[in-house]
Amino acid sequence: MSTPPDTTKPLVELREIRKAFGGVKAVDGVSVNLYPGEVVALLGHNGAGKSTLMKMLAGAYPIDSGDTLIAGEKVNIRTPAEAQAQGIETIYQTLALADNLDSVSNLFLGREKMTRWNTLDDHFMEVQARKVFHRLNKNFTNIRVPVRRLSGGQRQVVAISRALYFNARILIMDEPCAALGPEETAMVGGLVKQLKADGVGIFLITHDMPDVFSLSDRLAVMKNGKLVGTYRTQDVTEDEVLGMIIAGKRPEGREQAHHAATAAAATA
Amino acid sequence: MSTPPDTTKPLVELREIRKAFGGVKAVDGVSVNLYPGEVVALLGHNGAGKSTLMKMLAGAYPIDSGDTLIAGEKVNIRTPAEAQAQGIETIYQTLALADNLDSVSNLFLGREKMTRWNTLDDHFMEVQARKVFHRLNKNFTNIRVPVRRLSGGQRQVVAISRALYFNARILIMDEPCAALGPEETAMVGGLVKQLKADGVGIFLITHDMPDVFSLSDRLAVMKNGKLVGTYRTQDVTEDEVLGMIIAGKRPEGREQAHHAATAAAATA
Amino acid sequence: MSNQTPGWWRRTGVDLRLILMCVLLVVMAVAFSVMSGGVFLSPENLYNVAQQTAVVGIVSTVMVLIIVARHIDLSVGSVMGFVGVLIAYLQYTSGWSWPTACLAGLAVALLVSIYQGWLTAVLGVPSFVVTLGGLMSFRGAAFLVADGKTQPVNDEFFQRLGGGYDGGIGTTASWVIAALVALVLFGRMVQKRRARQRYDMPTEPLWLDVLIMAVPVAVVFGFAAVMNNYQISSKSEPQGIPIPVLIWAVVAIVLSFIVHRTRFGRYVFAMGGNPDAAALVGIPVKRVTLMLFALLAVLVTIAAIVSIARLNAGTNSLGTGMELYVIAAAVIGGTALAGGSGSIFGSVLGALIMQSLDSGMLLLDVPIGKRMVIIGQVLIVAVVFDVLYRRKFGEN
Amino acid sequence: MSNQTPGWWRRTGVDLRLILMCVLLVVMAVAFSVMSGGVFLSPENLYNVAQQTAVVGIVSTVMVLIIVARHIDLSVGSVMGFVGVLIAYLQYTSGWSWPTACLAGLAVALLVSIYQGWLTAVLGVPSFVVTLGGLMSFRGAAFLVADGKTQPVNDEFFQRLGGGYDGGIGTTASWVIAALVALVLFGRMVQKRRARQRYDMPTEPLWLDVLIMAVPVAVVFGFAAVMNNYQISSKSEPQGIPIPVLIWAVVAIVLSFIVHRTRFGRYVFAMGGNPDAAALVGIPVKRVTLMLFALLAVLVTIAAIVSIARLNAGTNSLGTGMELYVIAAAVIGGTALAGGSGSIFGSVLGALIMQSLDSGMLLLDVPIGKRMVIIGQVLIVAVVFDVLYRRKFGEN
Amino acid sequence: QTVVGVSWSNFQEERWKTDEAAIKAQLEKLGAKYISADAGGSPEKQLGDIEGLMSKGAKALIVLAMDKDAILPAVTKATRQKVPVVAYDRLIEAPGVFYITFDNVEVGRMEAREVLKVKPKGNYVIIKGSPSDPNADFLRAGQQEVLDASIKKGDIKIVGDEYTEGWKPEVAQKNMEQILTKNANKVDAVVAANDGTAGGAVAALTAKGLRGVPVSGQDADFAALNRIALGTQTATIFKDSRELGREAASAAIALSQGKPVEKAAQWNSGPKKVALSSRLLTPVPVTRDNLDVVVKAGWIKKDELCKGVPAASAPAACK
Ligand SMILES: Nc1ncnc2c1ncn2[C@@H]1O[C@H](COP(=O)(O)OP(=O)(O)OP(=O)(O)O)[C@@H](O)[C@H]1O
Ligand SMILES: Nc1ncnc2c1ncn2[C@@H]1O[C@H](COP(=O)(O)OP(=O)(O)OP(=O)(O)O)[C@@H](O)[C@H]1O
Ligand SMILES: O[C@@H]1[C@@H](O)[C@H](O)OC[C@H]1O
Ligand SMILES: [Mg+2]
Ligand SMILES: [Mg+2]
Repeated sequence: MSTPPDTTKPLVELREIRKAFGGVKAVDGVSVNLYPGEVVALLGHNGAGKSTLMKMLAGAYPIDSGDTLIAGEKVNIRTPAEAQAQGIETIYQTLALADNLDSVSNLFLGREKMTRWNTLDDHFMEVQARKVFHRLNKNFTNIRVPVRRLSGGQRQVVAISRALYFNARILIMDEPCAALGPEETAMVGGLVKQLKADGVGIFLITHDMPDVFSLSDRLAVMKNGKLVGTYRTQDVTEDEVLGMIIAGKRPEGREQAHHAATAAAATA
Repeated sequence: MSTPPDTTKPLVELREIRKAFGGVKAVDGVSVNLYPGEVVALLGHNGAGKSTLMKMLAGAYPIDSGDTLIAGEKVNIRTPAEAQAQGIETIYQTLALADNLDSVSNLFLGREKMTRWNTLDDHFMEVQARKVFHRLNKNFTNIRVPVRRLSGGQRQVVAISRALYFNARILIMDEPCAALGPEETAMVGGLVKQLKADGVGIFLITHDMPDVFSLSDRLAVMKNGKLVGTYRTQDVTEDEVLGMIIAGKRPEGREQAHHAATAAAATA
Repeated sequence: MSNQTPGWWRRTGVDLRLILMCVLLVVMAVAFSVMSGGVFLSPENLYNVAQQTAVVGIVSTVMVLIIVARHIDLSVGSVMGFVGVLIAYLQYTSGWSWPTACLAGLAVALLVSIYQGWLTAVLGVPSFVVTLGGLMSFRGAAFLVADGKTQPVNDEFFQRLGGGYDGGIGTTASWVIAALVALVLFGRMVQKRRARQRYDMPTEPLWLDVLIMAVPVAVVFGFAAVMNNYQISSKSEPQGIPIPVLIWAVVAIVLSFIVHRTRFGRYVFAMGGNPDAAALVGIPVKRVTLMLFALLAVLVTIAAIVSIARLNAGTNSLGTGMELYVIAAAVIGGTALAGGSGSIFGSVLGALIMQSLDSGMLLLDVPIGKRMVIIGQVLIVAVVFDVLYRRKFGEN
Repeated sequence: MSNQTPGWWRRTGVDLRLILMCVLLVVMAVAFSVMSGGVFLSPENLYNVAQQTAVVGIVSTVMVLIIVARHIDLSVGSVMGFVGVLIAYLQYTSGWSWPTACLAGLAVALLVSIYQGWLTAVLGVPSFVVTLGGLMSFRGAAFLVADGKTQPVNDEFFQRLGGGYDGGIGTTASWVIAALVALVLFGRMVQKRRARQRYDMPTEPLWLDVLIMAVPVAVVFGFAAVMNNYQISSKSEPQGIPIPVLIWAVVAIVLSFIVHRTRFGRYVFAMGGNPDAAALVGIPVKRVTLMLFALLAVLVTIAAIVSIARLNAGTNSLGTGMELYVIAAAVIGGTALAGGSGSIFGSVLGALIMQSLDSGMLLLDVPIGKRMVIIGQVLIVAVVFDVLYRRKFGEN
Repeated sequence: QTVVGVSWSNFQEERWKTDEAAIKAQLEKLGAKYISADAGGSPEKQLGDIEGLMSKGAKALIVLAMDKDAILPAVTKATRQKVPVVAYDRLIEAPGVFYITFDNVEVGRMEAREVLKVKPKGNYVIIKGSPSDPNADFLRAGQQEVLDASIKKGDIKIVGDEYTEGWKPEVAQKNMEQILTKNANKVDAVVAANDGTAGGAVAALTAKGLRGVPVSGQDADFAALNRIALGTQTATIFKDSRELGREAASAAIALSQGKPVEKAAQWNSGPKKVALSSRLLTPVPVTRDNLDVVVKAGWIKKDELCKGVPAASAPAACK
């Protein structure tokens, strides 16, 4: 995190990605990329295919066709574990928590810290977890209770912490604030900005326009599984964005931006 | 619906309502009321107790203590069916759909139309359902498919239609737009306005400030199960509302409004 | 109610999976017939198989609903044994008339079932546990009734309910019933077309509706013909449809009606699909569950009656292990253990498939060990097929 | 792993429900003892009860994990029968040495289990169905191995594994083992306190930690003392701890260790809590499921060995109906059928409660019919208690 | 007071209730105490039962073994503790055991003999017992001994030979139906393993209107005796379990006091040729002609035996 990230080479390139469920073309030839230190907002109506596209990048669904490049190299991500190995962390729309386990276990789930006798190092994990959760919510102390008993917001904190703790290069956030109150939402906004500064690339799915405009560098709009277009956030207005989402209408006279905001600025 | 509603008498009065789960005081002495043709926004952080309060009104949870008055009469609502009998319809945060049944069955679930031989009148219900769904979404035609296979937005349409079809006097909407895209959200906004005009009283739970200010007449803020205050929406600013939600701080110099917007204006 | 059918099949309201199962049954029957030199498809054997299946079949129909509602009942075999011995005991040892004895049996079955239903619906103890306890307890109770002694059942009329020597309804009645079924199906078709037209909904082409109606009518007439062809050599008239099969058919039709045309049926499916939602929309979940268990009691009593009438005796081992066959029949018939989907007609097919397999292998002299191995694996294969089918046609 | 305990109990890591179950067990034992004139608590009877419980207990430990992972295995009884007869057959009829025969049995058990696990984990057929088929099939297979003939087992060393005449480990070894257990518990306590201090976490007061440690140590020493007090009249030395019980204890400890201290254990719980989430966070769900079924195979083989060693014979009826007792023990021990919660130690208590009840009633001459009725109802009562407990302490 | 422990295999067959009553009565008469356990058909459980009986202070054991091999550990344990064991009804081949029985192989022979008397030629069906009960095979072996010659001669053809899962009558019925169908109802005689399975076979025959086909069983179940009176079953083998019970109880007491058993004889024709002290009671085949045996023996009351038997066709015993 200390070396400044190379912001000129895309971190993720998704090329012509396709995915069908039975007859439904959920994702239909979408290409989009992401640079280090950049936030790309992924927008679209319900069922547009946003979650599906991201789940493919996260290894949760197999890709029907198309290529994934990470830091310029072609990769084949078949499982969530492989995605994590590539530095991709995901906050799922459904949170993906094991309800019967406590917050500490959930934080480390799938990546437990082991002692030298290859047993679970529960003490280490508890101490670490306290630190991480504290960052997002000072009042969150009952971390040894099954997450089933936590409030919606606390659960979301756990899910977000999962993605943060393991030093992601690439972060996928699928409506991370859907269940959050204004305070927590602001906290997440702050976090996104901090991660950006650390050079993490972020895909952010959201239905919230203020979030889009305050957090994202670029935005990509999907409709019925197809990509409508990708623009620099500062180049478009809210109405134009809504037009893309609802009608699939590209704003006139706006240039699409397939480069990171900064890169685009450099070439401009 | 044709006779103009009496907007001077409260439709719902909740008095000192309390509810605890184990040790957690989820709702702790909350009083709030609702007038015909009025939208009251119910706000608060995650876990503030909004859904719990409304679930008690809807008959989903028993009340620990406190009184419920509907149109001035004390009632004891013990089951969802009893709430429906009082003209209370609810759109639950979780939608509450039977995933394996189709949209038509879900629309009428619990209130099936029967033929004169006391069997299900499927044809009648199908025809009616088409009309209702059409009102919210013109493209929604596959109404004979299990709702499990519908997109999030379509599912929400079914849930909203359930509440509309049976001519509610009182409508509870628990984050009805959480999963909706901008187009669908706008549609729901339009509906709320129309129902208001028809004299329906609406409790609207939402985290979305623009919705609060564009749709509600009054707003009630909860924090940790307690009521912070109830104000006319036009009397407060967004920052003041956020202050109440986050810090539980009552805005200075603002008068609380326990009457409907119109009533308050009349007495002013 | 199980809307898993792709493409145009769905429009016609025909479940492709059930069609495929029918095909499987026919293929099996033909194969056994060839291997047994035609014996399998002889009227006599078909008569056997039909009535051997009836007891399991009767209980399976309601087990479908139990499973659809996300419950299970492991105690059906024990309860049937208990009630069966009781009814036989009241007739033989206490000298009651058979109708009174049956009513008493029904009352006891209702008590048992409502006790179990109450534990499940009201206290919220998982039905698996409740009925596992019941499986043990009521087997003990079956022993206690007559202290383990076999109770013969001698009333001749009662014995007919078991489908024995005088247990067929005769040729004329068989034809009449077949004709009635045809009439009802035809009436239903006409009524459905009219209703759709009245509401301006599209109707299927007439030929298709007629075809869909013609197949079951043909099957019913075929069945009646075959049963009317089976004559016990010492009797002057052929048997006709055996009474247990008739009872089973009536049960299946009534339950299908309940599923498709009544609130109760719809609520059972809704509860299975999403129990929380069912409660929130105002379905009286507890009451419906209790009613479901009461319905189960009625059918278990009917099965017990048929069973002891068939055996001419109530024995304390009656129904031992039956729960497995009943559940297997429901599951082979496409009922998902996760709840929310299943079909009565499927359970009929499932029961027939299992019994045909067993009876067919008996005809071929397959020894018991191998027979058990094969039946177990066929159950698995049937469900593998079901799982792959669902996956292919877009279920998660 | 089952964090249902209220108040300060939770802090100490002690599950109140299990404590209450221990109390239940003690109360039962005392009551039976009084009613039987002291026989129930005699060393001889305790020796018997302990070793009679071992077979069901061994399989129950792993059944807990199977149920926690949202599966079920109805075939354990049949598979145990199949493997048991096979091991006996290989020794008796084929003349293999007992270790080779056991290894062959294990290999077959693994094949069976992985076949069933594969159908469940990879094809996605519900385990209920897969193992229902297995219940039928492998009972048939058990018959086929030796054509239904009982296979005696004569090796004297092998027979000791069953806990018979020479099946105790003797007094010295019993004391040594008890001491070892005490040492390990003490070491664990010290290590835990150190670790918590190292990480600046609050530790419990020393007296509390010592108390929590002292109770199991006392139980172990007490058990050793009692077993060392039981002497078969024709022998010169007392029995000491019976080998099957020792095996069971080792199995329970290993499984507890797996649950609490390994990835595998945590993944099993995670999968049971939310299978989708488990897959999304990168847990290799299929692999873990297969490993779980392999573990089951190992324990079923051990149970089969103990069982035939105890019987000195493999019979094709071995293990008939055992699945019910195994599942019941797990469920009485607090394992929720909905998956995601359960405890190994609970299954130990559950198995002991059921067996004590059975043995106790036997001592009191309760006739079979009543005994079955009572056992079934006690199972239900135990779970009613569990349900009410969970409801009271804030589970939905 | 001597305590005698009795271990039952299972109570599913109705005869064991009678056996139990007899043992109990005799023990009472001799001033001893009766304690018992029932293994519910499981050899595993029976081991535990016997252990339980010993810890309850049994000074002698009467064991109805579920499985003659699987019972050995318990028997060894008992004999080592100097607790005498009486093998009740079913053989337990271990040194020191006292064997009292109606020989199961002999019962099988009788079942076959009675049918053979009535139908010396023709198509025979054998309905065997439970595949997991070793007695099923002993019975079958006895039957084979008797029928073998006729089979070799070609007089008899076995056209069906099925096990009956769990001795369940309804399974026997289904199996019989299929055998009948397979053979186009050309079945001339049925040898069934016991009265329960015979009941199933009779129900199947009746349903096909096949009256007069000889059927034999064993145990003298009340239901079966009634069938014999009615004419639907040919024979049952009456093993007067009251006598067996009485004798077993006396033997147990004698042994526990170290006295010899009356009328004991040496016997060593078990499969392992172990020499045992034994008492073999003679089973009595019961047919329509000697039904009065069971009434005279006080086994069944006349009105129970003759329930529903029309006077016209009543056998002598019902007149
Ligand atoms: N597992 C699945 N099986 C079948 N169809 C699916 C599955 N997952 C998604 N779909 C379908 O794929 C399409 C895209 O769904 P997706 O969840 O990607 O939408 P989304 O853009 O994330 O919508 P939302 O804003 O509601 O989250 C929808 O039509 C949906 O019904
Ligand atoms: N069934 C329940 N059992 C136990 N505790 C519950 C239950 N339902 C809610 N709670 C607790 O009650 C409190 C209020 O919950 P509620 O769902 O009413 O909050 P909310 O205001 O609707 O929050 P959100 O904005 O996240 O929907 C929370 O602390 C929650 O954990
Ligand atoms: O008497 C029979 C007995 O010998 C056998 O073992 O079990 C069944 C009984 O009918
Ligand atoms: Mg999505
Ligand atoms: Mg809420």
